[in-house]
Amino acid sequence: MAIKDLKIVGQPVKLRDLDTHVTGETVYYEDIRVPRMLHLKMHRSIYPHAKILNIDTSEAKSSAGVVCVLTHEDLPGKKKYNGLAGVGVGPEDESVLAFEKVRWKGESVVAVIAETPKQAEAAAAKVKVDYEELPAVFDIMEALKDGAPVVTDHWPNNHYIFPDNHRAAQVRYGDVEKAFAEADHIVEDVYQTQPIEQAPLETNGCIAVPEGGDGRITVYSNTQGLQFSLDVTADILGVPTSKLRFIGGTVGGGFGGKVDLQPEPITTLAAMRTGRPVKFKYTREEEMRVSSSRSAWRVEIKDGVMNDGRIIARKITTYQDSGAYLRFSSYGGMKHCGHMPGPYTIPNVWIDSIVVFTNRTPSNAMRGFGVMAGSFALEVQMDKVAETIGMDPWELRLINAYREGDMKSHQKEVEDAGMVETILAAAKLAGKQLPEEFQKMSSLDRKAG
Amino acid sequence: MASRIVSLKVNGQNEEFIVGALTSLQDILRDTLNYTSVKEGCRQGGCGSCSVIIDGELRLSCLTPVQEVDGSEVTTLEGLNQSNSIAALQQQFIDKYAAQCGFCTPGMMVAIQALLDRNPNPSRDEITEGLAGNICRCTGYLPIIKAVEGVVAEMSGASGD
Amino acid sequence: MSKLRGTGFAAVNYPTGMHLGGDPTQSLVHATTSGNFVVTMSSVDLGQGLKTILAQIAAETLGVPLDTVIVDTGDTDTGPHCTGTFASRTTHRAGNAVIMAAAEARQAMLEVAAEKLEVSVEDLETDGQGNIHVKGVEEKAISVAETAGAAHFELGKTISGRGIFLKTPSPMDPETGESDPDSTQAHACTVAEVEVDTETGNVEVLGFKSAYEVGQQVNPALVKGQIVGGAWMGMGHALQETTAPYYPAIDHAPGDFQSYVMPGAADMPSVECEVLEIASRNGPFGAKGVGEMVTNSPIPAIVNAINNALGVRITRIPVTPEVVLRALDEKAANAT
Amino acid sequence: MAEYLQPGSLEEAAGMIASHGSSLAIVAGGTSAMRYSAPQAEHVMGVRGLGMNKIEHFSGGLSLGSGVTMSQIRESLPIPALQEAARGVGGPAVQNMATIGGNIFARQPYGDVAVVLLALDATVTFSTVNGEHTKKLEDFYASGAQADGLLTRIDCAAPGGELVYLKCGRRRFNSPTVIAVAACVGLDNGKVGNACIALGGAGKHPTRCAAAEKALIGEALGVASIRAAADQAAGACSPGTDSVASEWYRRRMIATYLTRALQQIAAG
Repeated sequence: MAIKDLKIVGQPVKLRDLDTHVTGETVYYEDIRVPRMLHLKMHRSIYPHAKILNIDTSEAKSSAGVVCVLTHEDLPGKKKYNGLAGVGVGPEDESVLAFEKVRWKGESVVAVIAETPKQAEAAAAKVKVDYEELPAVFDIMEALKDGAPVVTDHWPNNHYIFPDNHRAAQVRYGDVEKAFAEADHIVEDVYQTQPIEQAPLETNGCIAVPEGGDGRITVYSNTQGLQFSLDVTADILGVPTSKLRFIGGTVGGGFGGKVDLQPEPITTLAAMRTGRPVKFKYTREEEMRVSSSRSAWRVEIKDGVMNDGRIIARKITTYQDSGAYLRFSSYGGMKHCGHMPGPYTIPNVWIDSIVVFTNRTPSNAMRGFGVMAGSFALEVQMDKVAETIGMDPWELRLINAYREGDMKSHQKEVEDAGMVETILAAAKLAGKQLPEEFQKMSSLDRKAG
Repeated sequence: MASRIVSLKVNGQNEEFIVGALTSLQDILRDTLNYTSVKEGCRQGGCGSCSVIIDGELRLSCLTPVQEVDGSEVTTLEGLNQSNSIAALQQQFIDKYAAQCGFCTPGMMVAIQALLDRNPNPSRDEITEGLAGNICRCTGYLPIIKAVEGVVAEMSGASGD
Repeated sequence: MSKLRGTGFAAVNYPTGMHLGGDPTQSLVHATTSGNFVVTMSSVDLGQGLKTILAQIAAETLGVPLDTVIVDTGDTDTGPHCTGTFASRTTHRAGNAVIMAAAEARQAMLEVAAEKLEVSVEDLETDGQGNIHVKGVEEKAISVAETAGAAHFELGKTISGRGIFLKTPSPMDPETGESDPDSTQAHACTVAEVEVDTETGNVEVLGFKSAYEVGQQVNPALVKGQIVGGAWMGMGHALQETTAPYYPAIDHAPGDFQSYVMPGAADMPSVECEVLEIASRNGPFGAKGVGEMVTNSPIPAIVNAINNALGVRITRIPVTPEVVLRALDEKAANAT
Repeated sequence: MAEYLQPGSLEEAAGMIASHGSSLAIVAGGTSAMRYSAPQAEHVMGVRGLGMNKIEHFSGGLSLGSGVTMSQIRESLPIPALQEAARGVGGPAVQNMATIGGNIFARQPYGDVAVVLLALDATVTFSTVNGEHTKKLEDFYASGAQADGLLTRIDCAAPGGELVYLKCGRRRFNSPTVIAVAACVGLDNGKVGNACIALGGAGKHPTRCAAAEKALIGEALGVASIRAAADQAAGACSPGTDSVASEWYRRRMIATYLTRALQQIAAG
């Protein structure tokens, strides 16, 4: 169907939930009313790296209102997360409740379920865990050095192992070293981002409700992926997927912060054990310190550039700070590889995208996963290239911007190109005067302009 | 533990509870009275999603001990929904796409109503200062500001845009 | 007090869909007895407006009024599979699934109407107002409601359709990285103007001027919503936001909205934008994903503007006032 | 689970404080206590009903009940510096709740209003089972900000000179405080006769900066004396590091903002 024939698509029709948003009648997961609901609070690790010597829950168990206390010993099935099982990524390096060791400050150790949130919180504070503190590592470059504290035995060198035993997700296209030798200029720099919180206004949470009879559990969740959360929860708890039903779909913001699958498995288990509805909602403090952040990235870029502005080689080494566990960092690392070297056609590209483990809160997806830090690094680098060779930064980008049919470094032809037009439109909006030949440039024709 | 009876008029309705321990007004409104427009974004006083009007004044229900508002009139968005004054603001929010996920919206509506009650003709600075206690992670605030400006323009007889 | 102004810009592209594919979404569409259509999904609306644009896509494909389309999503017992709302994928994946399901339902609807009107399906068209008529002969018509009623109560036929979209998985070659990772690419170019207080290091963003190329917009108002919200979030990322203020140290991690600093309503500058539409080959009606890209271009644009204002090269975010002052100190030290 | 106590009189409140000691948390506006002290306490005493929200004016000076809110300060006090400080505390809802008494006890970097009160050389009055006692706010902070009884009122004279308050934040409204500066300077024949410099975010509590004051008194308020005062303040302060700013940045901002405040006074 041609775009000009559209009647409803393309129209600024009203946002469907707005009528109830403005009256406060939109129903989010925690607005459902369930009788006899219990509340779960987590006892968390106070050290970034420590051996667990003993867990004593006796005082918590006898605390007022407590119905159930869960440790790693109570976990059925495999105990471990494998969020990317569906796409065949990653071994299971993270337990739902820690045992043997804690590897980041805030890691879940003991779940306490009580009649009221306050009772659960008070009892969780009474759990006693004896630790032997271990040396921790927070700096990605330190973590990769010989002799650095090992975060988890799954990754003896503190980095993820990609297929074929590779240290990095990688791109090898052309010959960067040869091109560097031919380049008029070499432009290098290192770019760094820090962990960032998704901060949806509604924190992560769920309510698991036993439906009686056949043992089904309905989980009201604010996950960003309902079946995804159902499958992972069933996998972890070793229950048939037919026993679970997930309800959600109307969520108070996500931004990548609700793909952790942290609340659902333990809450579902608590509901199975107690036979009663259980709610687990992250406090704002947990949302900020415990839920996955956007990871920190270190991006090293080396460009070989000609006097006429053509970038003929780009070598990128990226380190992604995954924190203590993998979660989806390998996916983000690969996506980073697929994104670099940005919207530019460069004939020689070399990329290593490395996932590093540290004793930090595990990181995960956020709006622009794997791409945001790359775009930041590339575009600040492009200004440095322009400055180095004495060229207008707009012209530099337009010269190098990919055109339809160009070959990308991951060996896929460019489709639906629009970078040139977008740059020209922004330049016009900002009043930037470009020479006529640049104004005539087009994504459809490299020779135009 | 000593307990006492607390009486409130919530959205025009007389309510009585027996409370002993420290209890926030938020817990009473959400969990006891089922006024679910009172959102729980942080319970720290930092997001504004639990804003209510107490005796004509904008306050945060999460940081208000219910014992301290004995005898007060409390209005949540459910209460404002019954008034005509909120309708224009609600229509402006719809027209300007001033909500996305909607989780901050009830608190925003209450805070804006309190602002307009105090100052029916706020400047842009007064609007943004009036919104300073309410966090929105989705919209970038501009549509919300436009919605408030739209209401102000309507009330002063000018066009909405 | 010394304030310096600078301008910077950045050009970015952004992939649509989960990296390397393999992320299906399904949709079921059926007519009710009175001619409404229910689109059943298990996709999640995070506030970006998924329910709205799926209704638009369904109505467009079916050729029926928007308000007769009901989107029922969010229950795994009833809604078929959706991988989830992330990776700028739902408009593309769910949108395509809805087109497929709605097209099948439309065909079933036209078959019933053809039987009732005693014409062939090929001769029929919808008017988008709730009627089906013979092409060029508007009087020879039957309403969608009547058609649905007849299907249920006279003919015993269903008016329904099934849809799925899957970009088949494309594994990445471990050596070369060769792969087909994305469905399409959207584009953005943002120009930011800043003012920097060289005594305090404080950066004020004075304005954004941006162009976005997003394929066919399904709902321009919602695209604009993403653009403005994304610009605000990008500004926060560029200047303030982090859970590790002293990275790589883990100390002083914020635990509330006072210590996790984000820009307020008063800090948000104007956002001027132009939206270009270069249709994608495989998106629903040519749409591309837009929700994530909008955060990305403002960040380097702001950093480039700061560097432009100060004549320094800051290469990290967030560019807090302290980062600015330390860069200025270093510049002064190098100058002597 | 904290027991909630509501005394009917100042005497009753003083008695509750005496009998419960450190197991008691006091809630006035709630904005600070409901987050930090009350949830952990065995007993919580609400003092909103005690009517300590009166503002009295006398011969240029002020007597403020400890329950006076930020909004009351913004709306009804004639001292712009105090209004500005109150305006910087939270958003509108917080300003309707937060009290001046709470501000005095707030953990740094909160407590902006107290910085202005310190520059006004205010006194604080406590009610105890043994009667009332009053001390200078400066001495209260110098001795570790320990409450002795119930803080009932804050008194201050009219500013003894030009009073300027400046806050360094991270966003325009409702910003966490990096540092705050209040300077009250009286000029006498072109020279500084009296100077009261108070800093927020410069230590554990709001602090008077005697070193900066000394650098000004007797000097013309000009480039040299302002620089000397700023250097003294930056050297004498002991700011902390938190999520909002580092010790390094705070120290630098103390010099920058004190310079700006004093320049503003010098410019008249």
